[in-house]
Amino acid sequence: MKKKRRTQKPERLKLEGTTLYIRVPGELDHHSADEISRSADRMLEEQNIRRMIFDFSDTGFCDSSGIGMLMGRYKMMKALGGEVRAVQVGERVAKILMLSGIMKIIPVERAEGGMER
Amino acid sequence: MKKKRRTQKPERLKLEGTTLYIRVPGELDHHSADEISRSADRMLEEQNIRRMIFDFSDTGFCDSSGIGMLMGRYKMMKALGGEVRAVQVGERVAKILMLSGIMKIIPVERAEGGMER
Amino acid sequence: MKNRMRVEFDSISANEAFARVVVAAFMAQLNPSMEEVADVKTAVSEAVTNAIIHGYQGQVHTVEICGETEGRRLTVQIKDTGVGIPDVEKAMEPLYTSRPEAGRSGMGFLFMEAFMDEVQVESEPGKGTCVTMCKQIGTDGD
Amino acid sequence: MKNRMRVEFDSISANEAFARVVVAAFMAQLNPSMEEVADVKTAVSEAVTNAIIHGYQGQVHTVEICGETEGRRLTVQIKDTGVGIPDVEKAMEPLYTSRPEAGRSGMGFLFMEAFMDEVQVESEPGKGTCVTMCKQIGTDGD
Ligand SMILES: Nc1ncnc2c1ncn2[C@@H]1O[C@H](COP(=O)(O)OP(=O)(O)O)[C@@H](O)[C@H]1O
Ligand SMILES: Nc1ncnc2c1ncn2[C@@H]1O[C@H](COP(=O)(O)OP(=O)(O)O)[C@@H](O)[C@H]1O
Repeated sequence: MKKKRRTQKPERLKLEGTTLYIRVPGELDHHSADEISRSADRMLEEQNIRRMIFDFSDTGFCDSSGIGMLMGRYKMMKALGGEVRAVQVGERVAKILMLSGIMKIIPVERAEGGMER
Repeated sequence: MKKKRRTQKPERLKLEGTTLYIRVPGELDHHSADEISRSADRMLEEQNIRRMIFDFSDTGFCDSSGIGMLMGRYKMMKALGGEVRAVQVGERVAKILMLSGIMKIIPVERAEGGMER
Repeated sequence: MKNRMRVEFDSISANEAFARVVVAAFMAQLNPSMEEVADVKTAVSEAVTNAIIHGYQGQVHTVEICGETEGRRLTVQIKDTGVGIPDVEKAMEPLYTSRPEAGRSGMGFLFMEAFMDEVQVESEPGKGTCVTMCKQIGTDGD
Repeated sequence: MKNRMRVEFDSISANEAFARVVVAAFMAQLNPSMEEVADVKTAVSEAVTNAIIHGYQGQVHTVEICGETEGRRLTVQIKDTGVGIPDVEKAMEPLYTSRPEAGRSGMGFLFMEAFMDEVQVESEPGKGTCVTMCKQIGTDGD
């Protein structure tokens, strides 16, 4: 009688060479930002990582905890001589990133194409 | 700065000859069932109506208030020698109609085609 | 996981949809199937509608919902401080309604029992009614 | 239309999403634009996160949200009974955070003020904090 349609949790982190791809979840708040920060930082300790690319394809919600997460990873990567980048950023997240001023230090690529700094 | 994307309330009632078509909203509960009953009954007083067809195309939620609404309209139409019918019924609404036993007295056409009584 | 919430709102029919969304959002942490969510929403809708129509008879007072999860078990309580039910056993009989003239079908409790694992009703005339419902979410193992 | 609700829940981070959905569902009756909903959700998320992280410092207590609509005006209050804020003016300065080590950006109040028409903070050390926010919904006439 019961049909289950539970969604599988997608793999959030993917390492390709020295680039770590991070697929940001649908809602980036304190709860999910903490989860992502923890797993990204663990990777950073264990692997030789030069670039972190945050993919916002799925993300429709973001608050200041998301900004904190990006800022934190930016500082770490900068200390290591590496870089951080946000890609596939939709309208709502772009509004938040813009407001925070983070676009001045982290390259942001919009989902519709085009790039803002 | 602000973009509005408010949805227009669709026309719920349409009279064609002596047939009244009623487009049931997305959620059929006590709140919306009362609204529909009131406007259907007003039509019934003012017009010569022989058939009421409830179109469930949009409806993903229905509770016992929806059953009460259908039963009430069925009784009125029967007294007038007319009929009531439910069409475009999706899986969830079908489950509710089935459980209520109303399919024994009102013809119900499923959205996927096919008919149950 | 253990979690709790409590919500209070005015007993107006427009809040029936609000109540359903709140409970659906609360149970989301149990990762329920779409069907489980729909079942719980239906049961909650029935109990909240009863509080508004029967408990408060259309007057605006407060409806309260308490939710609790423990492991995969969801418990939802719907409370009103309205007229109460003189004979709970009779009220719970399928098709019994005290207000047939208002287009009620008498299937509210039937639906609550069909969609939840347990339904318990406490009521005292003049004091109010509390409906407690439980459901195990995701019982097929995942 | 006038309407009210009040919700209480445990101060665990998984409930931040719950709080956003509750407020979004409550304001739905004002027929808001998607952007208005997103703005309010962001502001609520900031205040609830602050109650959990700063107010209760990770301990599990109760966060309370009161919502009220009157005409097209939405008022939301987020309350905790946690440590309180010694200097509200300083706390509200953009980029100020008492917990930079925890990855906080100090932009919570900035976002609340950007997305709501009014933000008011009442706080007493040792007693707790209440953030009251208002927003006119659908101000462009429809
Ligand atoms: N919260 C309540 N307060 C007072 N009476 C209630 C309440 N809930 C249910 N009842 C009584 O129980 C009866 C049966 O309820 P139900 O099965 O939901 O059918 P219906 O709502 O269609 O009447 C109601 O008609 C009413 O008399
Ligand atoms: N509910 C609260 N209880 C106690 N302190 C708070 C609360 N909300 C905010 N604060 C204080 O105000 C500061 C600024 O808050 P905010 O602008 O949201 O930035 P952030 O949360 O990133 O620190 C916090 O760092 C904290 O010291």
